[in-house]
Amino acid sequence: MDLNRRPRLATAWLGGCSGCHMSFLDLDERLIDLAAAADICYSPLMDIKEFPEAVDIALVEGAVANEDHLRDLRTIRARSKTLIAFGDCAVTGNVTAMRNLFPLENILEAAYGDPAVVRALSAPPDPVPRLLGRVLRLHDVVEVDWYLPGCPPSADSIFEIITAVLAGKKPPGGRKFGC
Amino acid sequence: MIPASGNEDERLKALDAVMAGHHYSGHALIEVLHAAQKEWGYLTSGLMRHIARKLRLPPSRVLGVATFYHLFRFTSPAPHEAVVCMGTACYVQGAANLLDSARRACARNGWAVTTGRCVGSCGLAPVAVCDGAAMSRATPAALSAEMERKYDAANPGPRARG
Amino acid sequence: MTPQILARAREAEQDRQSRLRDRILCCTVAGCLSSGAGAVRRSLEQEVERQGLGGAVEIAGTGCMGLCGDGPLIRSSKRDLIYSKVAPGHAPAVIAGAHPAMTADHPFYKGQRRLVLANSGRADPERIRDYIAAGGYEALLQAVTRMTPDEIISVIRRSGLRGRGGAGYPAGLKWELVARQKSPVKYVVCNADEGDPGAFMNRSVLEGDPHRVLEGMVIAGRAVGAQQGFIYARGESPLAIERLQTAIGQARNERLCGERIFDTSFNFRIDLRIGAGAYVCGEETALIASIEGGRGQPRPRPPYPPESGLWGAPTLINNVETFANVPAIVANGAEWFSKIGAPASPGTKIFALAGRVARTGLVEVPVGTSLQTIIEDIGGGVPEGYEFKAAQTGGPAGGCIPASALGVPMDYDSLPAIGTMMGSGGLIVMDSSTCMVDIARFFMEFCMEESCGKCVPCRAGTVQMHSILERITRGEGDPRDIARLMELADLLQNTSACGLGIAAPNPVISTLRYFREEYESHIHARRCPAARCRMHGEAAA
Amino acid sequence: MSVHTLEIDGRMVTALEGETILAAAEDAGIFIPKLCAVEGLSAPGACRLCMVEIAGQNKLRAACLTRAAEGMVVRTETSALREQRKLLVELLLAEGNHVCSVCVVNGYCELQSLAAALDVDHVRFTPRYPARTIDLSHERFGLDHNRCILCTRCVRACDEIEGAHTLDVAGRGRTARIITDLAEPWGHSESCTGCGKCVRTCPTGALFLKNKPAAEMKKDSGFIRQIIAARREKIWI
Repeated sequence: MDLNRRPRLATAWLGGCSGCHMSFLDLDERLIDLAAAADICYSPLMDIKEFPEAVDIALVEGAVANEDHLRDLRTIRARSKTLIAFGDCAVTGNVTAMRNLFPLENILEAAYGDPAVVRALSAPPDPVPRLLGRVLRLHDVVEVDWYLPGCPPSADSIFEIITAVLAGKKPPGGRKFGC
Repeated sequence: MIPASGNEDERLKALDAVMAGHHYSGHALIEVLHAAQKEWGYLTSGLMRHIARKLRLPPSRVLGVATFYHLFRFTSPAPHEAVVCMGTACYVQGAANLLDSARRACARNGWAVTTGRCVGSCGLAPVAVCDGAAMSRATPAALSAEMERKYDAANPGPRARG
Repeated sequence: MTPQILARAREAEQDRQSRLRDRILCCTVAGCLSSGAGAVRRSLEQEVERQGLGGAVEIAGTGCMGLCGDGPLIRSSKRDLIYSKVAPGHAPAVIAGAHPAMTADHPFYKGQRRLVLANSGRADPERIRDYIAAGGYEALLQAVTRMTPDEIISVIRRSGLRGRGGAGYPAGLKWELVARQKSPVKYVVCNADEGDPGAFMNRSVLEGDPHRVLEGMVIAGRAVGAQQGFIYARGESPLAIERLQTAIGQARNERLCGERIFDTSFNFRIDLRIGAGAYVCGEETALIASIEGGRGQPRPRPPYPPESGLWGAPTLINNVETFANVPAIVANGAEWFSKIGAPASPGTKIFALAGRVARTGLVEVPVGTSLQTIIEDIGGGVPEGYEFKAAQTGGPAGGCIPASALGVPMDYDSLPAIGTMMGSGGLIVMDSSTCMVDIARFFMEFCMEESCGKCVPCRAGTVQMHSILERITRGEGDPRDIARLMELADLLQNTSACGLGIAAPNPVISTLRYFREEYESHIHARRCPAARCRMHGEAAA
Repeated sequence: MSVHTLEIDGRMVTALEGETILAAAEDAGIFIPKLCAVEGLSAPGACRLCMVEIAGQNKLRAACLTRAAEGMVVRTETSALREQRKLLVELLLAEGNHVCSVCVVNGYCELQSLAAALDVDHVRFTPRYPARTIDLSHERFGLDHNRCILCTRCVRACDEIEGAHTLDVAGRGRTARIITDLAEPWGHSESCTGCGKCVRTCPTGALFLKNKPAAEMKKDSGFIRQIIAARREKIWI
């Protein structure tokens, strides 16, 4: 890590419920410590459109469910030194991937009940992203450096993994799937 | 395979004779299932319940055993059956293409296409068995033609070609 | 049956056959039957009748003469000639001896030594008299009336016979283990569940010479002190089952099995058990579970079957070819047998030679014959325009032998040293048109379908290995896939509960050892060197 | 009854004649991972998690099936064994449809806690997403095949303890599944006594009590030991 600048931390949100980010906010007063130790340069909680370059640590919540996620995840990977799969959806697919048990068309039909909508969604108009046939985990698409399971991961475990990676150490193990 | 003829009572009698021959021992379950399938062509829940009672076995055990083995079937057999041998020798000689074409052909005319493990004719690979008759050094075209021919022979009269 | 009656029956049948002008034997085994041997036999019978040769020329069935690829095969006993590719229209010429024929110095037969298949092509498997005329049941007579159980076991031990089922465990040791058990009830089981796809050795022996197997089993029963034998046959081989049923009935009628064999107090009953399609039942504890009427799931070992097998009783399990070797060993002695083949694995081995080779069929050679001799001299090499790539032995549990190892002697020790195994005798030749990754995928699919599902590494591990291999052959492989395959291979070998799971990774390990570049080409260049695999995005061939 | 002394992970441990390595280790407070073995039921040796190294033997042995012997030196925890166990757990997680966050036994699941104990924080293999069914026909119990790992504890408890043999395994390999009677809906079962032993001994959320909140879905196979003690040794409390 470049010692001349504060490490840059980003969090991103793909196909998930944002519960992991809520848990992130549960860091409460530790957020202040974190802001001191790292420059939180991008997050869905902030008003920045583009994922920045030269990120040191990226926490990515959610699974890869559509073409936007696919593109965004590849960008995040290219621009981040360390990528952490943040929470069960990112790590296992979790609830987001439960639709993999059924063909996509059946899911859409059940959701919208209108064949016209289902047809439209197979080649949706801009800016609606096309859904992938199958929901993917982050590591199905890109190289992932660390995994933080949990639905959501506890604030403690989030703090621990960030501080460990910032310190260049191996994060603690023994984390559970689920809650 | 067409189930043996005869009425229900006669079949049951034949099955009971097989069970009696094995002294109604649970050890004979597989033999008894073979005998039942020979009589009826496939195994129904009713048959398996009957066997379970007679051999004094839990029903779940009877179904557990029956479903463990490939040869037992639980639905009535299709009128025509083609088996493409998927033994190594046949595979190396192109059985996968044979299977593809048989599956396409079967979509057109009531055949059930299954795969077999090795019919003992590796020297004549690839082999397919149509309604019990083996075809050696089979080609996709020859197999589809044979399936059409057998279908037409069994279903005389005009029909729409698919 | 008494010793005198056996001798008289033998002489009478030999005499009868010698007085015939000719005895024409038609192959009645699966291979030739599928190329029309049934119709040929009927036309020969009609021709004999038409020419009024009823008492002079006899048409009979016989076992496999080997060259299945050139079937139907017919043999004239008097002329000692084999006719190949015979059609029904050839009947008059065959009877007249005017049909073109092969002789014993045909390259296919030259390198062979037919002990187990001695009667195949010479005797009718459906007639016990034929077997007796060929000296059958003489060994049993000796074993029952002139030898003690210890003496029989000593002969088998000294002969060096190794189990022909795959691993080559010394038969004598196994027999001794069972004989030593103090138990009033013991069993002898013949494992005829030949499930290896691409192997039909056992099936041909059962279809072509069933009495040889029965005789071997009864001798084993006498040696180990068992009164009951079971043959576990494949439900998929109806002809073998039919022949066995006929043979058992005949032997029982002649008091060669059943009660008071040769008028002694020795009883040995043989029953047939018919499998219902499960490769895993070739594993001996699974086979036991299946004979007992259960799901064919392997049981934990120890205890091993010689101590606790069928219904907890000591049980001797050997395969068809092992039992088929026994009568000749007992009749001719251990020394005679131990001089055939390789010193550490004497005798012969039957291979089902198939795949990309000119002459395909059943081949019996002295153990230790080189692979090259089998493929090139006996088999006539790979088809023109192609290049030998590998031979696969041992089926889904085995591995491949690359061109650089063509000189390997086919025996129980040399093959494991190069990463494969003898197996039950499947020998598939592959050439430049065969993709080795696809072959690995093919065998993994087989193991996945045949896994009993009890233990996790085999049930779930084969699924994952198969999915990785499938991905590679689709051209969607990941650079980490080879490492993942090896990691899973290691897991299956170390933790699977039975031989199926332990051996399932073998074809992958073996093809990775010799043909790693084919995997790499699929993964990195998205190209199948054999042009076999349909790569992602490529148009259908 | 004779007693053997053996060494497990460097500790001297005693075992009764006939006792398995697994039982001897557990008596001594040494935890060997397992999902199929339950004290009091026959051991199928199915999950292969309890494989251990025994000095002088070149093959690994399942601790649940191997009898402890005098002088045996056993290692239950080496890095190689740990890696194997992780792989086995990953295989199980990829095989079924295990979604902890929506599972009734979330927090009490043996597979979930074993994954955490072994540091399985992700699964490298491709999830299979098999199409499996849920049987809710029984008035009190549910059977969710998506979460079943085929440990067969339920089958053995039903047969060996309750004696009903309602449950068994049908099919084989990847299509193997738990059935009730002739694979009819559980609620129609003629042989089921409704005792619930299967549910209590199930290590995952495959068998569960209906209309119970997740927080009360705690399971415990200890009752089997209790029943055995009562039956064989007439010890009730």
